[in-house]
Amino acid sequence: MHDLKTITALGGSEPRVDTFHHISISENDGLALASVAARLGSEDACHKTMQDLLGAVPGPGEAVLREPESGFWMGPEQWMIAAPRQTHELLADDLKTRFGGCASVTEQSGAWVSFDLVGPGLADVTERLCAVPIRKMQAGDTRRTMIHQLGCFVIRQADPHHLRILGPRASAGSLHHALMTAAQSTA
Amino acid sequence: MIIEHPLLGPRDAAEFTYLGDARLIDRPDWQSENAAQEFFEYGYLRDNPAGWHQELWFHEAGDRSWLVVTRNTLTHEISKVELARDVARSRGRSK
Amino acid sequence: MRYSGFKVLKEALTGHKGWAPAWRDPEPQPHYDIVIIGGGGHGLATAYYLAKEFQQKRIAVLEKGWIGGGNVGRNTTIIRSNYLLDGNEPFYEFSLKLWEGLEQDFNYNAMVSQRGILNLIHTDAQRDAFVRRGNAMILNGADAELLTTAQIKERYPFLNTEDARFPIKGGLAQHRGGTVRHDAVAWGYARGADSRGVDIIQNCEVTGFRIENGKCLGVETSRGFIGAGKVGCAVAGSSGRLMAKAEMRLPIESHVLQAFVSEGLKPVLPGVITFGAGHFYVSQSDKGGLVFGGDIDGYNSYAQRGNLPVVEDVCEGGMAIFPAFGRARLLRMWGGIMDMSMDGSPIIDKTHIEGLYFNGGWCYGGFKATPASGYCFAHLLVRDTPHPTAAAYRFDRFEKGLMIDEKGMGNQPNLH
Amino acid sequence: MTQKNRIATGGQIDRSRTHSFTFDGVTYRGHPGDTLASALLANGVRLMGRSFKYHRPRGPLTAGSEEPNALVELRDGARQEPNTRATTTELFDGLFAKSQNRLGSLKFDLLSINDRLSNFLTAGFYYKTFMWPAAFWEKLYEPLIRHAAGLGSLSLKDDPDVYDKGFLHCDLLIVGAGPAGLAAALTAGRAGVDVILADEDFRMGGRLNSETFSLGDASGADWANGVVAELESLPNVRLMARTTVIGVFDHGIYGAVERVSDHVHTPDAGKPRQILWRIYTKRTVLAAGATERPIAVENNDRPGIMLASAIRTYANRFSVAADKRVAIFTNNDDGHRTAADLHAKGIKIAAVIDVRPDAPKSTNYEVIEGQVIDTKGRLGLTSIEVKLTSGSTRRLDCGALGMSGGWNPNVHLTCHQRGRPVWNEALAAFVPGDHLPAGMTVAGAASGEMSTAGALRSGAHSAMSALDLKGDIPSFPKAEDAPVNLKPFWYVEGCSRAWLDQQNDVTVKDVKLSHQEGFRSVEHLKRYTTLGMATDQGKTSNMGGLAIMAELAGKTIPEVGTTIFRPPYTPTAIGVFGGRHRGQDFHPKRLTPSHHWAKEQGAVFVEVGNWLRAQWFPRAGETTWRQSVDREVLATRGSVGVCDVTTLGKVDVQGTDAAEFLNKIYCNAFAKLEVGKTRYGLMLREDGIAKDDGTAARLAEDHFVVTTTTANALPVYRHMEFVRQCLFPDMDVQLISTTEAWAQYSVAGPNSRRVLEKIVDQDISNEAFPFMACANITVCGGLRARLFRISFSGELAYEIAVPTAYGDALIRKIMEAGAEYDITPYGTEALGVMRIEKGHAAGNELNGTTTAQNLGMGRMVSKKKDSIGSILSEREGLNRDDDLRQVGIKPVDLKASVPAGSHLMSLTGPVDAAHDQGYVTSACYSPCLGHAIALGFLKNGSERMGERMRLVSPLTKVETEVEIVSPHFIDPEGERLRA
Repeated sequence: MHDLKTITALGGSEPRVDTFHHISISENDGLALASVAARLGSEDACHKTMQDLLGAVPGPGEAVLREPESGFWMGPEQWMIAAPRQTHELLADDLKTRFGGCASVTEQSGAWVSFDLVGPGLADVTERLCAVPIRKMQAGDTRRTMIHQLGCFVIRQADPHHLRILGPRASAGSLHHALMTAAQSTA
Repeated sequence: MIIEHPLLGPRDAAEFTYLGDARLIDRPDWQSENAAQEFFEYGYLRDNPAGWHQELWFHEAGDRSWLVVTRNTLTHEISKVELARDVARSRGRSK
Repeated sequence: MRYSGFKVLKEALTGHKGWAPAWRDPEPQPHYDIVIIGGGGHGLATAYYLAKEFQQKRIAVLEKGWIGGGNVGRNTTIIRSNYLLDGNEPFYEFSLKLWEGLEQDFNYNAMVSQRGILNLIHTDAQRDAFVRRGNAMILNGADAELLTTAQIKERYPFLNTEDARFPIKGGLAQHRGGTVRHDAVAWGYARGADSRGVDIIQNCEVTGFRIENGKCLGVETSRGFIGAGKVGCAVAGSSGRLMAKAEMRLPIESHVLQAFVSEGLKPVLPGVITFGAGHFYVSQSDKGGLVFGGDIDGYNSYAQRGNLPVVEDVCEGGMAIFPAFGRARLLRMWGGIMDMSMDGSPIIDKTHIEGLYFNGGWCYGGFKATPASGYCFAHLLVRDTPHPTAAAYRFDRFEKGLMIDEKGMGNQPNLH
Repeated sequence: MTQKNRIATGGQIDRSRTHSFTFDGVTYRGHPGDTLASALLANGVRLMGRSFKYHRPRGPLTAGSEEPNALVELRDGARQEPNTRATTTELFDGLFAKSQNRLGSLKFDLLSINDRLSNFLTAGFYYKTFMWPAAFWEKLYEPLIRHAAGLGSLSLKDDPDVYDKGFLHCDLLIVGAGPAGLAAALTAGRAGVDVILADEDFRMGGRLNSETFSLGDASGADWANGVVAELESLPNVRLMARTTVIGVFDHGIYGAVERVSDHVHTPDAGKPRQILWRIYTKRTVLAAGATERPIAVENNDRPGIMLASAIRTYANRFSVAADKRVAIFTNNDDGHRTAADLHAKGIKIAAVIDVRPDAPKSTNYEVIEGQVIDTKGRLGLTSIEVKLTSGSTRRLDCGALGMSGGWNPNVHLTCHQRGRPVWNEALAAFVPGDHLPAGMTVAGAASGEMSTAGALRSGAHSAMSALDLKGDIPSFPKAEDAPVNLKPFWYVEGCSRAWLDQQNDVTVKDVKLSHQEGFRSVEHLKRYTTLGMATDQGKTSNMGGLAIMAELAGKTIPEVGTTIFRPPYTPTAIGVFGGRHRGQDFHPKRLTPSHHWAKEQGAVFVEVGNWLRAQWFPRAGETTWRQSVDREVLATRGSVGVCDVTTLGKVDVQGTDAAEFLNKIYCNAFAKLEVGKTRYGLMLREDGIAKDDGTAARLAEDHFVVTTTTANALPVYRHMEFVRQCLFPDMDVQLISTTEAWAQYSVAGPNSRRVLEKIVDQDISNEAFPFMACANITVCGGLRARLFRISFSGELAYEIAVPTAYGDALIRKIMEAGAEYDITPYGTEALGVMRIEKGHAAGNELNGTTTAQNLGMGRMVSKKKDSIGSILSEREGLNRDDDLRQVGIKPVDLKASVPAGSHLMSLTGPVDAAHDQGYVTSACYSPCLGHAIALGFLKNGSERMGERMRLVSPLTKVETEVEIVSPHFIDPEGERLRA
């Protein structure tokens, strides 16, 4: 077993949480991520494995919110699979085994920072951040969009007041700053 | 502008990066006798119509699809949006 | 009629009855020696120099709308000759020299104002590139000076140097650069050409070329056929549309460039300043408006209007370097059509059709080129050889691999 | 000060509270609900500004956003806002404003001398003079003109407020909350669709607030209040007061600015001053109302002369009498309405002067058939001169004159996509044409429906047709439904100094001169005279100018046409377009995985695109950056150094056709690269010019990791997707960017292997892991990692990568493992020095104009396969014998520098562009060689080794003799790499 310790995307040893009266912004450090792209000609096999894994194959703009693995559509024949890092540190390797030759799997755990926005002010905050139709989004609706010039995924969770945002990890600080100013603006 | 993504529905054009005329799909054969002339025309000459124009947009801040958008350059009206990969295949491109 | 302070004084005291029209409104003749299509800056300048410098007679300028209605009437009025490449710099320096004597030459105050242009530097690599450029300018007989951040701060004390995301590490200045009252350029050339016998025919749209046996005999227009010994096209922005009538495909796409002006403000900006790490440049007009712009929208368009993302992008750049502009108000935004060429440089050349000549592909830099473009196009039309400073602006440079690519962006017009 | 012109009762102001405010140093009082203009008028102040050119005294012409005259500098200090309309500025306690564009006081403006000189300062006078002597323009004439011009002043202090941007979605956007807009909102809101109702005013209701009509039993204002209350109760309706829809963009995108904090003294902490909303809507009802137009009369610009409707608004809504004696000059019935309203408020009507022979009569005041032909009053109106139809003239004393020339529908937003309005003869006005922006319908006065009942009907109809609703329109209370009764009348015969554009001082005389001089197109008129180019964009002036132009040209007004309305609808703070993107937040920052650690080491950071990279790591005692960099280079070459190279772009390329795909995107061959090996790749653009370079590591038969330069990570990825999707759609290849997924460090120097052996779990001896090897490995007892034996520095070197979250731990581990070899962290400067010493091309060389030939890599372009750029790279102009070649350059005098950007000339001969032979791309001091070195491009350079040349930089006053040498200054045979 190695002895290397991770730090969070914001650079702390513990995830950061900021709470306002209408919204809380929590850094979510616990996600293992890997992308899965179907090999040309093996789409059916890939879908079947995906179905087995998630219970459904997420279509465009969709996520399957399941535990422990969840997944969302990234692009044509391409998905992101997420799972708790504590139990799925080697998610990409596991998926490679599972999908075999029918998909290309790429580890993505390090590429993203994740924030959970929870609270009744969610729609107001989101409207100051990006062009997603937040008030119309249903559980599982997923959009890739721009927040403060950063390409992010936003995923409506089962709780109507809960949105998960995945953004580029190297810009975690800038993204967090944008979330905080939007929260202050709407407080 | 709004681009009606064939998979994702209406998306702000700000999420996309523009390349140019969709004839850029029709890359000439490198072994053609006239390859030099054909590549010159492919690379440099444009119809540049004042009216309907088929053009390539990349969904950079989205699903990373290249799209062929049929748009009117006089009014910006968009009549059709297709996945470029489908268009390329329909024009006989393969490997 | 000669304009002068004395004339203004005299007219003021006699009820302004003596002012004659600045140009005539002639009916088109059946045939001219030279027909210029396009009554914009370049077309009018060409006609002016044809008449004045090359002693040509029987010249017509055909304009589909009103003269000066193209990009000469909707640009951000900047003149400069701060180019890098051999194909460009001598031409733009020639143009700047023509600007310097223009008003006395055509007896019209176009407010040529050499208050300087400054390009900000933000990285070491950018400095290296600007030093190379500044040297190329000097080696071509132009002026250039490398300024320190302190020198810049002295001139622009409200420039954001303390809290800049991309620190300002100096700038390349050309003190002879500046601004010109754009409409007046069209009017001055028109008046000068008209007084030398050029027929300026407005509301006359060219609908086709009459081409027989590979030779252009004249143009079909909304006011009938007009025969011509030679036809020169100077309709940048609409080059693609026009030349399609001669069945030519060009190394050009038409794009929209937006520009902006603020409400009138008391003077704050001495010259033109360009932000090197964002898309923003600005000057202040004599009326007090901040005149600014940035990147093209980036998609093919003939619509003469743009969209919000670029408006925001430009203003973000403005706020990044001048946070004091936040409380100034944007008064008006507009769009012009740019002939974006495949290497970012223009074309002044014969076509493969005898008697048909082309001037276009000016990208967003046509205004400053107006005098030299007119002069060199006139030279080409009369002598059938390019003017030495415009010799590189050939059609066949793409086929031959002799691109003049200042920005190094390659054959993608929206990146130039 | 007393509010001497405040009417005793009525109005929509809160008399129970008082706001104190200051204008030009004098303190006044007003009430919540006032604007600055209404409060000043209430206090008897009507002189509020000076005109642009002649510095004529001016008061408000209007009571709205079309105001050309009453512009002030609002607030002070860094919050000073020039050119702020007093007529729309909501009064708040402590408001501070001063007048602008004056030399001296507002009452005694020294520049009003321009008015005396007006005969010389006609339209376009400056084009005809100031040309001699030529040098005087910049030095004398222009500075004088510039100082006299301009309106208000910026503080030139950084704007202290913040601005937000936001995004809204709706089914129906309604612009304007007057009767038509409210009716539309009620109809759509009750139908349950998502509605946004935006109005520029702080009080919804539009003209219902300004008029005395009743709707059924209620006053118009009370009815509006009731509707607003109902709309507020609907969850699907968003009411946005203080929100101006500024522009119509493509495909149903509207720009709107909400003034969140402009009506308070200072914004609350963290709250924005304004918000730029981007509204995405399916349908839009434009219910923007109409603007009354003045009539051109000699000296019609004095304070006290207003639009009749403005006087009405001040009286009804703000309970302010423009003066005790008011005259009205009208060509239509609406002017009489103003007179009746004022009379009812107890204001004396001096007379209603109507140009029509059939004007309605009144028992309450005199109605004169005739025309106002002149006015008097230095700083404000005192009397008017009236010419009766009979021919006689009369002088009438009055302190206010209301002008009513008819109404112009506010068609601006219908024209933002270049639609043209059409002429309506009955209204003598332009109304929206057929070419409306997609999804837009127009209702109420904006569409030419001038009556209240008509506005309600058309508002409801528009909403129903926009949403395709069936059934009856909601029933509305009975309202005024009078037809428009108007005789077109634009200017009084024989007038000369009669103002059309009050702000820019364009008079009837100027329009006539413009026509006389041939500036006859409406665009020429605008540009020559500046008519309509003021901050009101001609809202009250354009029609008058057009009408006069039409008459002079013998055309009808629609034949003359209109100029184009451009966004924004009203002038909009530049700050709000910038939003939060200023200062350090202009662009987001990208931090490397070792950033926190590097910061602890005291690294100096540099911007590389959005990345912040460690530039060097100063140590105690080092006083210049060169000392740090030299040390870092020598330490690396002497022992071992470590550098964060995460910023290089990384693209994961997988699939059975992955190798074939790389063959397409790189000019050199990749198909036969062994698994476990890395190769340098040069990528061309299709035009044959070098695009980018990097390495491709084959981790498995069907899996490569491609690297790009830091700057090109995004464009290269986009290009690869283009090649994959558009050119070779049936290749089995999948791409995904992994730039940020891996923390990657270069460990370089003769001791690098020894350091890594302590970390890496596998054998990395030269035999097991030779130069250019790559592998998936584990480190520190089991953490997955990648190892590449590649070198940018020219030393024995590795790049080692771990998942980003472990990057911080790994750098600490490497430092710990390297301690015994004095491992030295190095930054981008040392990296740059080492690559120049080694002769590696980088961004300065790959400048978008260089070919593989130029870079000395011409032979890499394979002719045996199809790759992007190979064909066009063969063009003659790119393959000349005297082409530029990359060379090394060193000074003959080893103490001299060889600065980048210098040009290369022969030792003898002229120094000019014609004799230019090349230039220096990258330069540095080489601590290993002990002198400056450089890379550059030289004509036919590869054949000129050993030649001496002159290096010149006239810009920086450098001239020095140099020798042309191989670009590989260090270890040209590459022995160290393979050690």
